[in-house]
Amino acid sequence: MATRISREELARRIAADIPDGAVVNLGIGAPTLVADYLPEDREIILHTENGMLAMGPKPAPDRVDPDLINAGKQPVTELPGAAYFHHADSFAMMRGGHLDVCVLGAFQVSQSGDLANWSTGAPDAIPAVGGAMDLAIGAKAVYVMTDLLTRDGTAKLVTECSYPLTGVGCVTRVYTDHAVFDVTARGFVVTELFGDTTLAELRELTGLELEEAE
Amino acid sequence: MATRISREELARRIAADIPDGAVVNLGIGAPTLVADYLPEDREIILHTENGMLAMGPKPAPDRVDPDLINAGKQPVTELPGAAYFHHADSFAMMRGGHLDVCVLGAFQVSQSGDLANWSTGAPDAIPAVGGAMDLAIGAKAVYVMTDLLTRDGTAKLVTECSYPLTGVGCVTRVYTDHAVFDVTARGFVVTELFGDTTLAELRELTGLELEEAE
Amino acid sequence: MIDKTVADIESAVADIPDGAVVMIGGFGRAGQPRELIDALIARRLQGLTVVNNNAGNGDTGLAALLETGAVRKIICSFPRQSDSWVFDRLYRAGEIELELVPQGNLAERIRAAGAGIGAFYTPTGYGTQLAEARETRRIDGRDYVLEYPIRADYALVSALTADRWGNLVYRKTARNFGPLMAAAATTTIVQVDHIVPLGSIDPEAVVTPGIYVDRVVALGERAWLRDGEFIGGVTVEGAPRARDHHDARPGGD
Amino acid sequence: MIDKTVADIESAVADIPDGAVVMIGGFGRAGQPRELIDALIARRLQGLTVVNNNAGNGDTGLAALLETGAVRKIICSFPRQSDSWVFDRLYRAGEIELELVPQGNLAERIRAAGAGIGAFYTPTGYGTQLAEARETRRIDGRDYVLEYPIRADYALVSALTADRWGNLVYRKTARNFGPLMAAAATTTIVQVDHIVPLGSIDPEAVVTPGIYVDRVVALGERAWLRDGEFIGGVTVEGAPRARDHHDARPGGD
Repeated sequence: MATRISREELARRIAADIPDGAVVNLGIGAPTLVADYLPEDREIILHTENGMLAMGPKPAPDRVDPDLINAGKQPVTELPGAAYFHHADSFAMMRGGHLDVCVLGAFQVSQSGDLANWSTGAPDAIPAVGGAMDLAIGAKAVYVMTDLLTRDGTAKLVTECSYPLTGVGCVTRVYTDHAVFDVTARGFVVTELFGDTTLAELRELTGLELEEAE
Repeated sequence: MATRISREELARRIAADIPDGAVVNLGIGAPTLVADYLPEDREIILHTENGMLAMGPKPAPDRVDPDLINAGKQPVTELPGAAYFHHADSFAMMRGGHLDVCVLGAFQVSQSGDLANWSTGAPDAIPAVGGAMDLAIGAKAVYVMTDLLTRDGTAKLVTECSYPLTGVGCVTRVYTDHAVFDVTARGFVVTELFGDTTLAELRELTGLELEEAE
Repeated sequence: MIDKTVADIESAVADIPDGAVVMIGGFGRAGQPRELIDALIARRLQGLTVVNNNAGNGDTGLAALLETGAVRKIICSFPRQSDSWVFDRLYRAGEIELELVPQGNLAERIRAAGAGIGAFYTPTGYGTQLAEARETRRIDGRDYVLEYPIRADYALVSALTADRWGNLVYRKTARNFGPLMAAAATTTIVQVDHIVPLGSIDPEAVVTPGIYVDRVVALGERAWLRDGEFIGGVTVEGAPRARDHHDARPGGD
Repeated sequence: MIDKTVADIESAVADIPDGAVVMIGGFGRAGQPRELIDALIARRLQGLTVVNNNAGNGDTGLAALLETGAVRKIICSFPRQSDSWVFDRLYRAGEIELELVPQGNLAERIRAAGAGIGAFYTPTGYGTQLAEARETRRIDGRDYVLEYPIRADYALVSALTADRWGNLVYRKTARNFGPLMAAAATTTIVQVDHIVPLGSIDPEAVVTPGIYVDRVVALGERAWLRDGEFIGGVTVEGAPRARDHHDARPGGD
């Protein structure tokens, strides 16, 4: 089995790709880890879809402010240069293509860049979508952060999503614990292999005809 | 010829119909006169479509502020309780039906409440519409302030407008120098006659089957 | 004279009838009109349609309203949460109807209602289950879904400060849906910490102009503020914080 | 580090090419980016499309830009004014194309461009000449016209204050189209009185977040302000006011 990298290492890897000056939305869950690894020499502005730019880290326990939370409803802080706005303005910012990067989790990503991350389609599940569909179609670059495989070993990179879609053809790049994949007109292109992972292994794990970056 | 009332008297008459607490937009031209006659015991909030509520009267000459103007691009002042907003918010306020009253001038008003006030349709005229169409369809009550007749004696109240329309079926009431007319499902209903004007005279001047209010 | 001040929270909601469509502001605890919701619960209404981002958390606020059986239908983007057990039970029992809307479309549909927009084409949700029954259109090479306004009879909103005209300012991310819902409802009822004299709110900083507000009720400063300054000492839910070891000081209370 | 400050106004507009679509903020003198327009004039460009509420007044600003023949087409709501003689002449000579848009639809179309809305149904203009070639639809008993976004390559905006991230506050009715155009253009260039240190602008009062702004250039305080306070003494066009008899005081200057 190929060497995998930890979730923290993956967060650091993604953070390294976010350029100075970028405006970024980090989705709920694992993607929020990316905030901890943003290079200190870069000024990166975090957006939270509940209405804020320049969100800062979580506060000290005695400085929790119920009026200052992120999209995951966790307490956060305000950095110099912050701005507040209402939900319509916040989602206009997303939908209008003004965010540079968003990082999202995924159940599945298809080779044409379709994303499924909001519902497993289980008949008894209670649905909930939040801002996932807006994030998926809104940012200039949509990065997915995910394990390559589910717990039962099924690949999350697929020919076509079987789970309900979040967005069509919207994913730019997929960062997994095994490798980094760009979504291109020719399908997934492997741009980086972690540890001793090989292209052949990835092909076997996913069953996809993966190309290697030139 | 029937007794007419002056433009100032007409402005006073319209002002008397604006209730305490109303939010009002006064169109460019004669309607701005209404502001001078608003009853002092009523709190009436003036909206200007270039982005302000609680617009005050014109400033002293040495207090003219180029950043504080009305829709006619004249200097105005700010009253306590004022708010500023951008053009999309301002016209959303109008289009969304949040203004209580607007007062507009007219070239023609039809018996079904169509308004023509932005263009005479002359082939060599340079067109300009501004916010007239938004005001016409936006306010809860649309009052027209106009002379009953043009300078050449043609009635401005008509069966059907011959000039290009500003809005369809949008006028609530027409205040003229001869009489006040409500626009109803049965056409114009005369609710008030000024001076010694008679209904018969109005019928003759307009050529319309005017009803009298019960 | 215009005075939208209402003396007490009960009278603020006294006329909401059975079957009303009620927008409730807030995202998490931030901007949630907790006291207005409690007053609404006390009305023991039936058949309400509620518009909110979520479908209630824990056993308070919107969840408590659902628990009373007052709500026939909820329009929201994110009902399922770790502590949405009240909604979960009602939904599984078929006792509440759900209209699930992507969060940005929810916000824009509420905005459209206030702004007099009849419908709009949005890219959000195109090609997904949530757009299945909807019209679509390709415009300039991009695919869009047609969405319609969401209007309400009443909006319950929480803001920081109001004046007697109903001009409002909010505080930080508590702004969220308040300005949108205030414009989309026939009657907008707002709870605030303080009502200040007319002219005290900077006209450049008014977020919701009073034209959108019908009633304001002042409830006093919330626990995490003192004289308008943030003092902390509460949980993210606004409850007094249980002290941990780091806070224990000799002689401290 | 993010620093959108541009040292001089000439470099701020140096890359605008022939044929660009340029939004220009302002309604009357208020919010008009006069110095940016002058810098644009100095570029001697050709074939521009300009989006503004008007089509120029007198012989300065936008009118002066038109006079140079740089503008192929103008999209606006109110071209004809008592002092729009430059536009009037060009229009009558067939030297400039006009797209006339009702003012609210102009604002909403610009807003739609920034907000990623593909098109929207507006009641404004229904049944009029200005909607003649457009799709219509009856929704809930009301008639609407379908309108599309207006996007631009560049926006020239005037605000009061910026920080190095491009967060902006405006002053009074000078706000008008600025926030909308900033969001609707690929590149937004802003002139301000002052650039203040990051963190100096109240986050509750930011009107245009820096995400919409690419360049800011500080020009110093305008004549009617001193240290941020209004001092008057100018005409509505911002020119020094000619003194009249009432101002004459013994010994006054």
